[in-house]
Parts: sequence; C-alpha cells; structure tokens
Amino acid sequence: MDYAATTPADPRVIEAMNKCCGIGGAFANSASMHKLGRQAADVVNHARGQLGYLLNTSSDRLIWTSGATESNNLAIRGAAHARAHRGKHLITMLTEHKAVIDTFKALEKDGFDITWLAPRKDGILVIDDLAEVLRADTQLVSIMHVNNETGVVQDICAIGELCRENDVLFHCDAAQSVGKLEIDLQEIQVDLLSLTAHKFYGPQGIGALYISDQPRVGIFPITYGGGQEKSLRPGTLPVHQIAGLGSAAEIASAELRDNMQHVQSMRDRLWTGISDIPEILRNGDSESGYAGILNVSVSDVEGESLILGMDPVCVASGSACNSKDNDPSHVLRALGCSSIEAQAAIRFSFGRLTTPADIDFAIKQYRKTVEHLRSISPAS
Amino acid sequence: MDYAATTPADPRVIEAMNKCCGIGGAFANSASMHKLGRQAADVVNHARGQLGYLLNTSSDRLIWTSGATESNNLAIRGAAHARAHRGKHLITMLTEHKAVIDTFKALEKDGFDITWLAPRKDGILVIDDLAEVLRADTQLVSIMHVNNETGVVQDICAIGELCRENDVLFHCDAAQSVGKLEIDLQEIQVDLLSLTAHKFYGPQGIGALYISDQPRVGIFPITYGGGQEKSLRPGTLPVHQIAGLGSAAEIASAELRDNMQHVQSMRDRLWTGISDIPEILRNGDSESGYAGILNVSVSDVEGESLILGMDPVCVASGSACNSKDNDPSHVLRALGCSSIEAQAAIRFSFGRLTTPADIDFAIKQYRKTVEHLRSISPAS
Amino acid sequence: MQESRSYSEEVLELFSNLDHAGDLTIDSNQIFVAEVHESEEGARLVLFVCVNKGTIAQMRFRAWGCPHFLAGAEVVCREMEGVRVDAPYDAGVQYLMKRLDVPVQKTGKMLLIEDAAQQIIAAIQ
Amino acid sequence: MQESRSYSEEVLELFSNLDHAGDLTIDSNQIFVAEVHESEEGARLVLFVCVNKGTIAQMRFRAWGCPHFLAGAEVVCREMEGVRVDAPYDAGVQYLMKRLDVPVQKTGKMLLIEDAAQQIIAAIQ
Ligand SMILES: Cc1ncc(COP(=O)(O)O)c(C=O)c1O
Ligand SMILES: Cc1ncc(COP(=O)(O)O)c(C=O)c1O
Repeated sequence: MDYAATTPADPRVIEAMNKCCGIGGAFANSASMHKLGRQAADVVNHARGQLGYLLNTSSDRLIWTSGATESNNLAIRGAAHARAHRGKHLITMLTEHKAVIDTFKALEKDGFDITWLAPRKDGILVIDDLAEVLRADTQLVSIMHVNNETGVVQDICAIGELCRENDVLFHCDAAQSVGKLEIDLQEIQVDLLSLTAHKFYGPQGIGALYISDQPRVGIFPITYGGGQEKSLRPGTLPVHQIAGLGSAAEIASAELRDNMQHVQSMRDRLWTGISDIPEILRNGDSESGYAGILNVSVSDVEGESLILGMDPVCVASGSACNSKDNDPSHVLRALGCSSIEAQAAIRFSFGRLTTPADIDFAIKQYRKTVEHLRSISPAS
Repeated sequence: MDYAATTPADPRVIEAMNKCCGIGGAFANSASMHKLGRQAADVVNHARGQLGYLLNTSSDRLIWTSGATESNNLAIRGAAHARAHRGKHLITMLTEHKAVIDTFKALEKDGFDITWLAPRKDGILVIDDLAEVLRADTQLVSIMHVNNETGVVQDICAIGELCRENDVLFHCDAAQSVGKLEIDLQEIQVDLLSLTAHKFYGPQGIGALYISDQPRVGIFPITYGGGQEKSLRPGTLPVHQIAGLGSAAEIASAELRDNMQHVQSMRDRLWTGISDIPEILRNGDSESGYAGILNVSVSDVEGESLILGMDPVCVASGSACNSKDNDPSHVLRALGCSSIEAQAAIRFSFGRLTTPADIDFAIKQYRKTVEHLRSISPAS
Repeated sequence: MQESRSYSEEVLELFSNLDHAGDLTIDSNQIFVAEVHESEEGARLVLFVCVNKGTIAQMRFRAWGCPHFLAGAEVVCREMEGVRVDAPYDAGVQYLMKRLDVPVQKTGKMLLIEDAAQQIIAAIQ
Repeated sequence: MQESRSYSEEVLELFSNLDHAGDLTIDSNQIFVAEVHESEEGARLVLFVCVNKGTIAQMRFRAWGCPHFLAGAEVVCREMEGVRVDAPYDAGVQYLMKRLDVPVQKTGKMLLIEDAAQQIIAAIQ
C-alpha cells in the first residue's frame, strides 16, 4: 500500500538490466570492445526511444539523471540561472515535493523572487490565481502533475498554455504521473518535465529530464565535467539502469490503461470499506485525482502509532519524509488541514500488484487500529 | 584493455544486486512492508560498512552519490562555497579529470581564484610547488590520487599533511585508485575523497563521497530536497546499486593485493613486447605509477586510425573524452607532450580478467597497426 | 513520505500489549490522577492510580502519542503497580530513553512521562 | 577517455583494404603529384597519379589522418583510376561526407581531399 514511495521493479525490467550486466560480465574481454561500446550505446538509444514513445516525444529531448530529485534541481536551477538576465521572478506552489520546494528556497537565498501559490482546499490550483501573479519579469513556473501525498492532478494543459502565451517557461515534476497517466508531450506545452524510474516499476537511482526544443529551451548545467548528455549532465552513463528505465517505459506504454482501471477499482473498494468511520476525512480532490492514491485523516488518533498499528500493511503518514519527528505534512497544511489532522493522515497507494484481498486486509487493519487508538485516547 | 574507462561488474556484485531487486520484485506485497523498509535500510548500512572497511573509516562518513563526477562536484563546490567567507583561493592541477577541471572553471566564473599547478614531466606534483602557492586565503586543494590517463600516482600522504598544517581542505579524486591501491583513511589526512563503483567491478551510476569529521568538514549541498544523506545528497537511495558497490568493496578488500600483482605482471609483459618499437615513448612516471595503466605514444601515426586498426583490442586514445574531434589530451599536454605526440597516445589498461594471451594479442595488433600506418604516411 | 522507522523488540511488544491502557477497574477512595500534555500535535498522557493500604494497587493510563510514548506509559504503569507508595521510584526520562531505544528528538515527549510519574509520586506520598 | 566512435560498414571495409595506399608501381613521364595538409595534428595527404594515353592509369596516395580521411582518399583513388583525363570528376566534399557518413566536425579535413583531387584534375587536363 505504498506504491507512491517506490514500486518494486518489474521482472521484465530486471531481465533487461541483467542483460546489460551480463554483457559487461560475461563478454567484456571475449569480443570486440569496440562492438561492446556500440552495443552499450545502442542500449542507451533504445531506452531513449522507449521513453520517447511513452511520452510521445523525440528521444533526443531526453537527458538521463539519477532521479526526479536531480531532474527537478537541474530543470529549476538550470532554467532560473540561464534566464536570470531577463528577470528573476519565479512561481511555484506550496504543495510541491521537497525537491522542488527546497530548490526554490535555495534560489530565494540567491536573490530570486519566488511567488508561492496556494491551492484550493481540494488541492487544485486555480488557473486565474496563476494568471494573476504572472509578471513581466516572470521566467519560470514549476507545478507538479500528480501530487505525491494526495494524488491531486493539476491541469498542466491549461498551465502550459498560459505560460507559453506569456513566454514563461513551464517545468513540471511528473515523478508521480509518468507511466501511470497518459502524457502526450505533443499536446502539453511543457518545457521541462522531470521523472524517475522507480515510481513506475523501474529501478531506483535513474531518472530523466525532458527538455523541449520547440521553442528551444536553454538551461545551465548544475554539475560539470565531460560532455555527456549534451554537457548538461556529465558522468559515465549507467547502462543497466537506463535499460531498466527504458523497459519500464515500454511496459507502461502497453499496460497504462489497464493499470489505471485496476487502481481505480482498488481505490473505490478501499474508500467504500472505510468511509463510514466516524470523523474520517478525504484529503485532496476526490473526483479527478489520480486513483492510485487515497489520503485520509481521522480525529483523535496519532499518526505514527496508527501506522505501526496497521503493520504489516505499509502506508505513508502525513508526517513529512524528512528526519524531523512528526513534522506535519506541508502539503496537507497547504490544503487547510490543521496540524493535528495532518499528522493523523494516512496515504494509501496502490499499483499493479495490489489485490482485492490486500485492500480488504488494509481496511481491517485500519479500522481496528483507529478504534483501538481512539479507545485509549484521553479525549475519548 | 580499457579497464580504466569502466570495468565489467563482478558476478558476485550482480548477485548482490539481484538479491535486492528480488526483494522488491518477489516479496513486495507478501511480507510486511515495514520489514522490507528495514531490510532495505540494512542493505544500505551493510554496504556502508563494506566500503568503510575497504577505506578503513567509519561508515557514517560516507555519502552515496551517482558517481565520481557528482562526488567531485559536491566536494569541490560544496567546500568552496561553505568556506567562501574565509577566502576564495583554491588550488588544483592541470592533469585532473574533466569533472574536477570543469568544476573549478565554473567556480572561477563565480569569482573564485584558482591556481592551476603543472606537474613535472613525469606527471608527478612536486610538493614544494604546492607549498609555494599556498596562501592565507587558500581554502581547498584538490589533487587526484591515480591519474586516469597515465596511471601517475600522487603522494597524497604528503599533500594531506601539508594541507592539514596550513588549515586547508584537501579533496582527492580517487576514482581510479579505490579498490585498486591500498587507501587507509586513518593514515592519509584527506578531508574529502571521491569514488565510483564501476571502476572497481561495481555497477555504473553509483559512487560515494567520504567526508572527514576529524577535523569536522562542513560542505554545502549542490542539490536540494528531502533529508537523505545528511541533507547533503537528497533523493531516494538506489538500494540495489548501493548493494552492488558494497559487494564490490568487500571483494576488493579481499583481493586487492593479488590484483595489484596481476596487473603489474600484465603491464610488464606488454611493455616488454612493445618497447623496442622505434620512437616509442612512455607517458607518465614509469617507476611508481599504478600498474593497471600503460600510456604510450609513437611518432608518425594518427591516433584514431591507430585505435581502429587495433580493433578488436579496445584501448583509449590520447584524445579527450569529449565530443570535440581529436582534441589532444589536456593531461598529456600538461606533461609536455606536443599535440601530435598526444593525439597518437594510447592508454592500455588492465584488470582482473586480463590474461597473458590478451596482452600478447594486443602487442601483435599494436605493432602491426603502427607499422602499417607508418608505411602509408607521407612522412615515411 | 515517511521513512521506515525502526522500533526495538521491546517497544513492539509493549505497543501490542498496552495492558494498562484504559480506566481503573478497582474502586477506592484513594484515587489519584496526573495529566500532562505537550503542544497540540505532540502528546497527551493521563495517569490514573488507585492506592490501597500504602501500595499502588492499580495503575492505568490514557494516552495520545507515538509508539515510544505509549510504550513508555505502559512501562511506567507496569513498574509502579504493586509498589509501596513510599518506595523510591525513579523511572526518569534517561532510563526510558535508553530502555526503549528512543530517538533523541523525542526527548521532550518522553519527559512528559517523567513529569506525570513525578506528579503521581508527589500526590501519593 | 575516448568514446566509442562508430564507422559505417563501407568505411570499415575501405580502412581494412587501403589498396591504393603507397607509391606508384608504373613508371611514366606523365606523373602528377598533389600535396595538401591541415594544421599539424589535422591530416596530410599526397596523391600520385600516372597518366597514360589520356587515361589515369594508376593512382596512389599517402596519408596521415583519421579513418574517414584514409577511406576518403581510397575512394577517390578507386574512382579516378581508369577514368579519362578530360572526363568530369566531381567527388566533392559533400559526396564523400554523405557516402562515408562522416561526422560534420570533420568537414575541414574532408575538404582537403577535394582540394587534392581538384589539384590533380587541374594538372592533368
Ligand atoms: C512528486 C515527486 N517528485 C520527486 C520525487 C523524487 O524522486 P527521486 O527520489 O527518485 O529522486 C518524488 C519521490 O520521491 C516525488 O513523489
Ligand atoms: C579520475 C576520474 N575521476 C572521475 C571520473 C568520473 O566517474 P563517473 O563517470 O563514474 O562519474 C572518472 C571516470 O570517468 C575518473 O577516471
């Protein structure tokens, strides 16, 4: 029940990765290394094609990174600095992932002027709110696609259009949507898009950044050395990791619709099973949100104990992922949750392998634990 | 013959990696995810211990990165910026890897003052030359351990001592030496040390940065988001990659001495087989250099044709690794090679799996190709 | 979101068996109550004690807090029950933190348990 | 250091069979030579031509350069040999770049081959 944190690698992905390791392991010295080098390049290009196909874009617009954290940093800092001579105003949201928020905070310290937009109570950004804060010196808007805590989906088509009209770059953190929702880069006017393989059944530690070329988007690198990846992201390419990402992208292309239906039915089943608990609250837009995530809060229950009580069902809490204990989620706070509601929030997230029996067990454990903790609480 | 570029992953390393993927793949939903999370943390800690053992340091001084390129960027930029209030003078060498050189060039643009030291003709840095350029405002010295083109080994003990005496940080790019030469971090006074797994039979795309705490070294991060790796390097940890690095480190600890002897005998065999070629020149210190690398130049031969002619023996040329065609190696130029000598340079590099038969075949191909190309050259 | 936290075997055992959570089942005219709480989202603890013939006959708690906090409350109840009111009991925060392997950032929360125990001891002596 | 470069099948074939590298084996009083070179580390090419009865009877080259450059020289020799001196030959740089799939940054080097061929043509006509 914690697919939004990381997904297990698909067996087909592991096979694709092992083929690469196998090349290096078994054949490294028996065949022409020249041929090996070309084989490695072929693997990398093939994977670029697989990812390009998934996103409906040309493969040469894709840069490999170590994950969405790095992609976000590269896109945002790279674009902000590349355009700093034109203006220093940047826009993002309060409900972004830490990798975006902390990157903007660092830019704020460097003298950039950041506007932090709040969503509606259901987590959705009102387009007019964005239009209102655009300025002549605005250079970049960064808004995520699917929120990792609530599953709220932003209207990135409309955001892209607005940005393009105003000659402002649009970066989108799509870590939670690539491979899960349809993304057509010929349709969406996004200039920079971040993704990471381990959220869609690929390996951990490999991601990509899409950089549009129509119009041409220039960004600065954030690390230096060697000419790899158009000098934007130096370092030896991890061939097996890239092969894994490519394979995951190919599988996602083929199975996306089936998976969407599957997670939808899992979420409906779960919500049906717990919605009658007294004082339960669904966080984020429940109509059009991504169906792989369900975020709920209950009163009179402490979050960390709730999670331990549900063991062995693994869920994520409303506490932030950083090390500070019980820091209530900045996302839920931005949706207007009190910190006490936020700390008791639970994120259930589902994927390909989630079964109805898993859901039923989760329902049982959740109900049991909420009841137990309420029964020993001083308030009850 | 190109082990210095990348080594094939050891089968034991692949096995260790597959165990992790296996956990995620096979057991993700059948057992307690809480236990899985703990298992993943255990794998990561175990690997930290394995690497700590290899380097004789406490495992909590090690930060995972995506490779030596990132480690170098993080160490150098992180330290330069953290100490900028104390002074802006930094020192490095002309023979460093691109990941170091380009990072310093970027700092130079940011207003730091860089001293670029040249080595002796044999590639070795004379300690007095370093002592001479140390200033009151010097904050960081970055000198690599083993040079990736020539195998030249710098005296990092002496450099570390000098830096410590002068309260200057010492960063060392040890990408080419970790797992191949003995490195005892209790002995060497190094503050920051970069490494990458795929140079010692681990996977590509994973590396580490050692950060000393005696004295305590504070550096700034270069990417932001989440609290992973002491907030110095955010992003989901790639568990299988880390397991692979750990396994490679453990194997290296056990087999280091045997491997050193092996590559030594391979290099001696190769040099004996080609040293009588007219006008052949050995680049870099031949006495105390790392035995896994042999760099030679010949006259009247064009480098790219030489390499193709030697196919299927894979070697590296004296041209730089970036995309600019036939850019002669900055390392060899710094050793005083003319650009024509540099372009015809060939780096042979050996490893565990190199056999005497491989060496003999390489000798044959090299001799044959040099002879052929000289025979059709206008100069001959 | 949340990183996997790890708990000691003992914390897991205590958390699964909060035998002393809930209300007193013995009636007496020597009942004492101590109540403590941190900030809103921190922790709350109420200790209930029933004294009989100079001995703590029964001890119960109600709590809202993390597993370490609940386990700490359970430890204190288990250890104080059956003890004479004039016997020294010093289940201080240091002791609880060490025994339950509590992360240092939870010190403030665990101090609440010491506070509540001290209040009870002061009241019954 | 160097990234793996790839060469077309034809370049590989030509490189392995530089049949026209070396010196003329036919003697004649109609021998022409053209010599071109780029910067020191670039490339050098000498073309030797032996004309007999208005036809290029033999053509040889000596060269110092990358595989594309050597292959280009070989192509020009193969194609010009046996051709009448007044026949138009236009193995321009565009043609060579395309046929041998030469990376664009090598254009300057390949132009040398065109230069040498032009010199030869001008001389023999
Ligand atoms: C929305 C979002 N952005 C970015 C990331 C960071 O991805 P990674 O940890 O693979 O760098 C995550 C997941 O952790 C995420 O959910
Ligand atoms: C000396 C040296 N430093 C740094 C690197 C960069 O390592 P990576 O490509 O794994 O980031 C290399 C290898 O490419 C190297 O040889």
